[in-house]
Amino acid sequence: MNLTTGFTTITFSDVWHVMAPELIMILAGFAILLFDLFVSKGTSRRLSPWLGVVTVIVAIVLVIRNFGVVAAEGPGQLSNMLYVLDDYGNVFKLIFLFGTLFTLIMSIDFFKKNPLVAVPEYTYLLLFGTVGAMTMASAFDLITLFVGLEILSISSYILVAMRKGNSKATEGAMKYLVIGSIASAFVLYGMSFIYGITGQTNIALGGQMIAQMWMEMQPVLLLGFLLMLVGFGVKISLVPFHQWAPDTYEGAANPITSFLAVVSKAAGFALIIRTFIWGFAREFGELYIYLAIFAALTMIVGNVAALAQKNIKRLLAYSSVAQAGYLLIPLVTLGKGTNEHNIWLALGETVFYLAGYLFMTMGAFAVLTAVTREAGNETIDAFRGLYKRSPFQAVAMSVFLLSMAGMPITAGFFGKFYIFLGAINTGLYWLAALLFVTSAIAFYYYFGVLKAIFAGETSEEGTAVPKLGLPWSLNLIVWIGLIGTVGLGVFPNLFLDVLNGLHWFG
Amino acid sequence: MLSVEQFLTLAAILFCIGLYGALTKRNIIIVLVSIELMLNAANINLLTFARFGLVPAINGQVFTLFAMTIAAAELAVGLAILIALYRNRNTSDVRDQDLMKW
Amino acid sequence: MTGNLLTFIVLLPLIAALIIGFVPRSNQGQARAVALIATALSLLLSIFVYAGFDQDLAGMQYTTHYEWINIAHVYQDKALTIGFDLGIDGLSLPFLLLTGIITFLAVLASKNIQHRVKEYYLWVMLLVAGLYGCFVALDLFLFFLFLELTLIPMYFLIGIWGGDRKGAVATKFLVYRGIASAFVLVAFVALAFKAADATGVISMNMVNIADAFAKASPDLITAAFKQGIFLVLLLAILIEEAFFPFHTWLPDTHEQAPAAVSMLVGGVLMKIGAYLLFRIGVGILPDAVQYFATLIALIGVINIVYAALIAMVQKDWRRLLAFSAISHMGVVLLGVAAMNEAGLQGGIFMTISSGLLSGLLFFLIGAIQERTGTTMIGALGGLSKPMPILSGFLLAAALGSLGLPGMSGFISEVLAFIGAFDAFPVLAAVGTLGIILAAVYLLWAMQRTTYGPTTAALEGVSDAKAIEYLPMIVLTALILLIGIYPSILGDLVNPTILSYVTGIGG
Amino acid sequence: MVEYAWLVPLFPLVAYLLLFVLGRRAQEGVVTAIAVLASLAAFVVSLMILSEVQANGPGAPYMFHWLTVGSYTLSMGYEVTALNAMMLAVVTFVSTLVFLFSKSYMKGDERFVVFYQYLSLFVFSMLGLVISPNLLQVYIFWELVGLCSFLLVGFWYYKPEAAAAAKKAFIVTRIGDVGLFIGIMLLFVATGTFDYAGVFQAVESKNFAIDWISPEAFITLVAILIFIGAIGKSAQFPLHTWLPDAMEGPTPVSALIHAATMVAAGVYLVARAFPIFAASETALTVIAVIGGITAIFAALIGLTQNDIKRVVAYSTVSQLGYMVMALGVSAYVASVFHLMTHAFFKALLFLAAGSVIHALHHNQDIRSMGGLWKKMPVTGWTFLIGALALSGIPPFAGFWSKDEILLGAYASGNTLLFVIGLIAAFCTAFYIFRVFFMTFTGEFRGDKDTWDHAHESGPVMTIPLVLLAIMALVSGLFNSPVTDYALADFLQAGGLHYGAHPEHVSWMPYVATLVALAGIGLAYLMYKTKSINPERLANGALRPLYNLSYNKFYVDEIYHYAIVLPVVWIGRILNFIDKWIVDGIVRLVGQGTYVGALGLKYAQNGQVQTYGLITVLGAVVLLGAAMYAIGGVR
Repeated sequence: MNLTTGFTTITFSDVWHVMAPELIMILAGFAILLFDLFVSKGTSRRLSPWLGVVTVIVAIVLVIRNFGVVAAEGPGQLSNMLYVLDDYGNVFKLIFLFGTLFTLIMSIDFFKKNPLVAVPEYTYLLLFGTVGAMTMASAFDLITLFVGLEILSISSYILVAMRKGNSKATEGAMKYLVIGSIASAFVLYGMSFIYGITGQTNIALGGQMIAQMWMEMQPVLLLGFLLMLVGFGVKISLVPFHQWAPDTYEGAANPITSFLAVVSKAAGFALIIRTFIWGFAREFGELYIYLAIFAALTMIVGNVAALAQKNIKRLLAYSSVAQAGYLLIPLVTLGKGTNEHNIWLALGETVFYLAGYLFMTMGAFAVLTAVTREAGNETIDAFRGLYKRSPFQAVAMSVFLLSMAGMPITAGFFGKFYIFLGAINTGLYWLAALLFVTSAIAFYYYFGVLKAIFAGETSEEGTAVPKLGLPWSLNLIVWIGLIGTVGLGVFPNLFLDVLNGLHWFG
Repeated sequence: MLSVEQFLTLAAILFCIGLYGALTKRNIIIVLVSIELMLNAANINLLTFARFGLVPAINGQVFTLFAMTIAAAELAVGLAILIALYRNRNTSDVRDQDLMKW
Repeated sequence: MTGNLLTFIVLLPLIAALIIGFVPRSNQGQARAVALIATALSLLLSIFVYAGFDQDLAGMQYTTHYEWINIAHVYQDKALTIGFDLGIDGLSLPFLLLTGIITFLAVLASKNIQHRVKEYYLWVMLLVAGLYGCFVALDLFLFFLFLELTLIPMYFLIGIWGGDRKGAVATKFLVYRGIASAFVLVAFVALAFKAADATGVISMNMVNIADAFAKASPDLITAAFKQGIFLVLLLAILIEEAFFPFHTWLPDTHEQAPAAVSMLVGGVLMKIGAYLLFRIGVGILPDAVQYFATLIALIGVINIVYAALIAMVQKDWRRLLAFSAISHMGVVLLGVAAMNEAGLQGGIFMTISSGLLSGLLFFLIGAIQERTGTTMIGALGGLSKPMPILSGFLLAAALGSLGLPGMSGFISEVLAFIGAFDAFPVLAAVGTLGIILAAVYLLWAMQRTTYGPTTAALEGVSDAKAIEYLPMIVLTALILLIGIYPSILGDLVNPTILSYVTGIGG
Repeated sequence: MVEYAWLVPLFPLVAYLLLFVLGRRAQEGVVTAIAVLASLAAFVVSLMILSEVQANGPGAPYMFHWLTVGSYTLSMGYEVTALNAMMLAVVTFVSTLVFLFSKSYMKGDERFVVFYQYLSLFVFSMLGLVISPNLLQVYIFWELVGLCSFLLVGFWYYKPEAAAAAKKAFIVTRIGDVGLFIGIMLLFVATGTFDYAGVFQAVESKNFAIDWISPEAFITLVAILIFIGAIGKSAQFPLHTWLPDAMEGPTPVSALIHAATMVAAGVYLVARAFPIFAASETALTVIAVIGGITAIFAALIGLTQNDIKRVVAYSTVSQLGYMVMALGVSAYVASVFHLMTHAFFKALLFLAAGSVIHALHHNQDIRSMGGLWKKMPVTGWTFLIGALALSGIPPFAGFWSKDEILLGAYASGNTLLFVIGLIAAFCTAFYIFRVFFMTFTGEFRGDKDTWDHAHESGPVMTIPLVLLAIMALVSGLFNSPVTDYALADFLQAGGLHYGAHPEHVSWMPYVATLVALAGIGLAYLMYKTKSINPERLANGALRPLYNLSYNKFYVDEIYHYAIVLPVVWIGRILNFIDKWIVDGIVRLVGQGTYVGALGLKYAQNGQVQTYGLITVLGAVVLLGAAMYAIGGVR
């Protein structure tokens, strides 16, 4: 069959087969939109988050079902590989969906405290954004990739701005929008060159063409690759394309910040890995060095920039920048050989780390929400004496921070260790060492927060300190985060074995 | 007959103008328009390649359609945010938007 | 059952930490009691292990093995297995006992901590667990976990209960040692992977790795590889063990940390580096140690003389003791560099001896500080009159530290220097300068403190309390015991050393 | 009895432990009784051993396993040779008497029991040193006696001078000890053993497991290193400075440790390890020269000192120089003989001086004494006997032993050494009688109150004096024609055939006696009859020499400026470097990183267009670098 010119008929069952979770999410999104039109404002406010939660849970179930489908029938595809169904997509989708689920649950508390927020819009934008992310994980064509990227991005811009009347939120959204759109332009521009040389928008076919044309058209292909890298780099906040992140993270509402940090970033990685592995696999031995430099730069600058940071959200933003550096390493290792095992290993590392990152980031933002709200500011000082006020939150926050810092028996540590093993495996000793050396530098600021939590005195000893409560929704997220972080850290095999059983690609 | 290079050069110039505008103009609307310019430069590229590329194919034109739609959506959202911004801060100057820094 | 003894030894402090976590904050006595009981039980179990230890065997005893983590495809499509492997041999048993004794006594000596008592003991218990773990872990991964586990509590113990520069010093400790950890991990994983080249199985069990390295042909594991890895390891050891030029964290730490924590640092924590040197350096990479012997010996001699000269002009007892410890540990390097029976045995003796002496000296200085409010040598004087007992023990400790025969320091120096004179006569001769200088600075400081006229301010200070006799007597007795009957330690380590030395020859 | 030689050090050890347990509550009488009885018991056992050795010859060493080092075994044990047996007897005898003497001397001191603890510990260590069969064990006890010396010199810890002196004693001797340490380490590395027997065997066969040096040179090196240990312990030039300062300790300590026993340990060690030295001509020469220098050097300093104990201390240094010189000229027996006689008469002199000091309330300056003969006849008589013995006036002990040494020096053919010996003998006679005359004759020059209270010491103090005086009188006869040189035969029974009694030179006794008498005579003229005014001499033509002698040839000052200060300055400089450069780099990296962090923080200026610019710049640099890397756009 001629993939470029042939026409195929697509039935709904085919579509359902491949993209059931996405469809459910889209339909539910529109349903909430309509629902909002027909019911009273109060009901809509109350019910739409729950509708969202239910939708996401259903989508999760469907994704899990898709694992079975892939296992039984092999990977599926839609419309000349415009969209594929494989475990690579599934596993990323799970991360997105759980991220969205946790975001939604956290948002319930956020809605309560912020009556001005348009809850239904918020909810369906979140769902749409997630659909965009899911598209990025499953798309197999530059067009679908770009569409997915933009769905996520545009939804995110609005979500950041959703805190009505909050100047910081709109400013953050504006910054995100400007930089994000420029990045989109870079991506599109880069894609145009790739397309121009290969004549393909399909990644796999494009990859074949690239391999053929590489010798001849290297500068243009490289130009396309690098332009795309810059654009993607903005989305996953690689240094020096990261500067929007602290401002946007600070401006956005806490649930949205965690959504950006987790879902948006994970989606970016899904996209990058899919594109680069399929599109540039054969040339990766030459290209990986650029990624390696970005990884190193991101780890160093991300961690160093956080040192002087006193605002906890900005600090976490820098931390998440640094995490992007760590996460890039598995992809870099593929430059030293793209055999199947290496790819599987690299994907396993990325997904494991992202899973751990999901739990620790969500948990940290849940605690942060409660603490900063009570303190009325977002500086580290808000955490002073937290251990006295709420030992549970203090301990939970410590676990999350330690996990981010890469201290043992946490998911963050094992994730790093796993990435580290991959780097050593391919002989990238320097990058492996840098991974843990920059982590050691990061101790400085993570432990700075920890010290505030444990060492800080809010008041004279002996006087009663007001206890700090935790709304049930945040509490739930903290517990999930805690269990996930420690569980993945202590029994990584629970997840590793799952990852090892996957049929990543066709 | 116009050659590929000329189209590509035009696109590159447009891209650079857009970039320059996005990075220097004070008014957010102009910034948004400049970004549109960048996206359109990419669109020109896509179309050029769809017509004159090494392997001419229809995909490029399809891609352009999608890109245009997306650009429009982006601009719309951008304007919406601008309005919110203006309500909050009473200004549409990009350089005034530095509540968050350091 | 006996196999699990080591597990209990490590778990007890952790359980204690957990219990302390639930003790009401107001009840400080309970926290202390729990800590005391836990360390006492661990100590008893350690003694029990010692009693049941077969001193004629060179291999591991009391081994415990649980499968823990299995990471597939990690290296050349082979799976890495990480086990919860504990075990002990003649090399680690002295360290285990040292840990048991010092930790128990340090908890005992923490009586004067009046501030945030519960948290103090909680951190101490975590630290103790980490210290124990380092010496009984057979799996390198596990070892690394315990090594990292020591960082967190130390940060807080310095950062909350420390002196006037506690914040900066705690951070310095944390980041410095964190970076060392990164190198440790690089070396460990590289070792494990390389061993897998030889055996086909990736294991992080140090016994397996040592076997693989001993048996593998030189083509498979090249000398250059061993040397490279050893250099990485050496760098880590130099930091962990506070050797010039990476020593500067130690004086600061001793200066700022509370006395009991200084006991733990000087007595046990900084000995982990020496343990690494023996266990991994000599045990797995003897060729590399041999190759770099001159370098190691040179570093050793530089440390002996440099630290001694600096100790001579210190004004603060705690800094003086820190430099004194550095100088003493230089002897360890000298002994190890000799790579012969006497040198290695001397190195181990010196490590243990230095641990006991540091423990005793820091205890005494802590006791003096508690009474006089200062550790500045110039501010003290004539303490023999108001506190003859403490002064007597200080004299004994100083004498032991300067290598007086009949005490542990002497036999350590003799053995290490026998080894060193065999291999490096000239360097060893220079190293003996340390023996003279030790007398100079220790006697000077001791005399300034206890001799001379008693100043009016110090007239009324009280002598040792009943509870303080135990640490002083136990430590002094052990120092004397090793000095007078060194076989008690020598017979333990001899089989292991013989196996190492025959490994060098073969 | 020889196999029970371990009993000898055991008694004082038990005494030490008992006193330690008793603590400060113990009564002085009980304390003294324990210590004296233990020492006495040791003395009795020593005598029995001595007689047995004399009858049956020395016994074999008794060894037990101490520590296994890989494939080596380190042993500890004990051994009785003729030399050991003699030393045991001398040490226990002197210590018993000193213990007794101290009861009165230290009466009322609040740390009375501590004093006896330390003394007992010292005696234990000294005896352990004597019966050690190997060099490691010697070193162990060698350091322990050093420790006891440190503790006892600094016994009055609240006196800053005492503390300083104690520290100086320990550190200066430790410099020598390190030489010894290196020596025995090298010996072990080369021979695989610390045992005297094994080492001697290896030295004889010149069979060493060392390849970086020839066997001959190795023996010389090791011999000199061991001798450096002896230099420190026996206060030989240039490490002699600690001994005079050590007089800050209680006088019984000076008598026992810094005259009779410990300081002789250096001589004893060289004698004990003599086969090593005998194998190296160079080493012997070094020893002889050092001994000669010390003998004359200390004697010259002794001429002008005013502190009664210091004069006696310098005389000790000088006499030790004699012994060392004797060893250097292979006059082994003479050296050991002098060691023994010196132990008696020097202990006597110190105790007598102590008696004087005790009577004068711890005044030690001879310029404020005088005429004490009337008040303290027993002390006076015994001091006189000691002085005569020291001066070498027949038939006192010193005469016989010094005569032997001079004979040995003469026989060695080294005239310079012989002359030095004679000059030193003259000086010795002069300064000790200077002290005698200034202390016991003439008018009392101190304040009247002191004079009124001065009185003869009680029997606890005088009995030891008398017993020692008797020994100072008769001990010379042990190796004289009267006993047919019994000591020489005894010492050589163990198979050591060094320095057999040298051939007699008929004029030697006369010359020696004359020189000594001349010294006494000069002292008599200057300080008794005052026919020669010493002050005019000191302030006149001889002033520079006087100053030199009075200021101990400025050795302390030279050391202070040439060694102590430079080392301290090196320490300070290194400390500075450590703080500002080594740690400075660490902090610079840390703070540099933080500055970098601040830079990155302020680069975050809130302007979205700046962010965009940086992004674009990054992209441009990236593209540029990439294009450069692939060789430019074609």
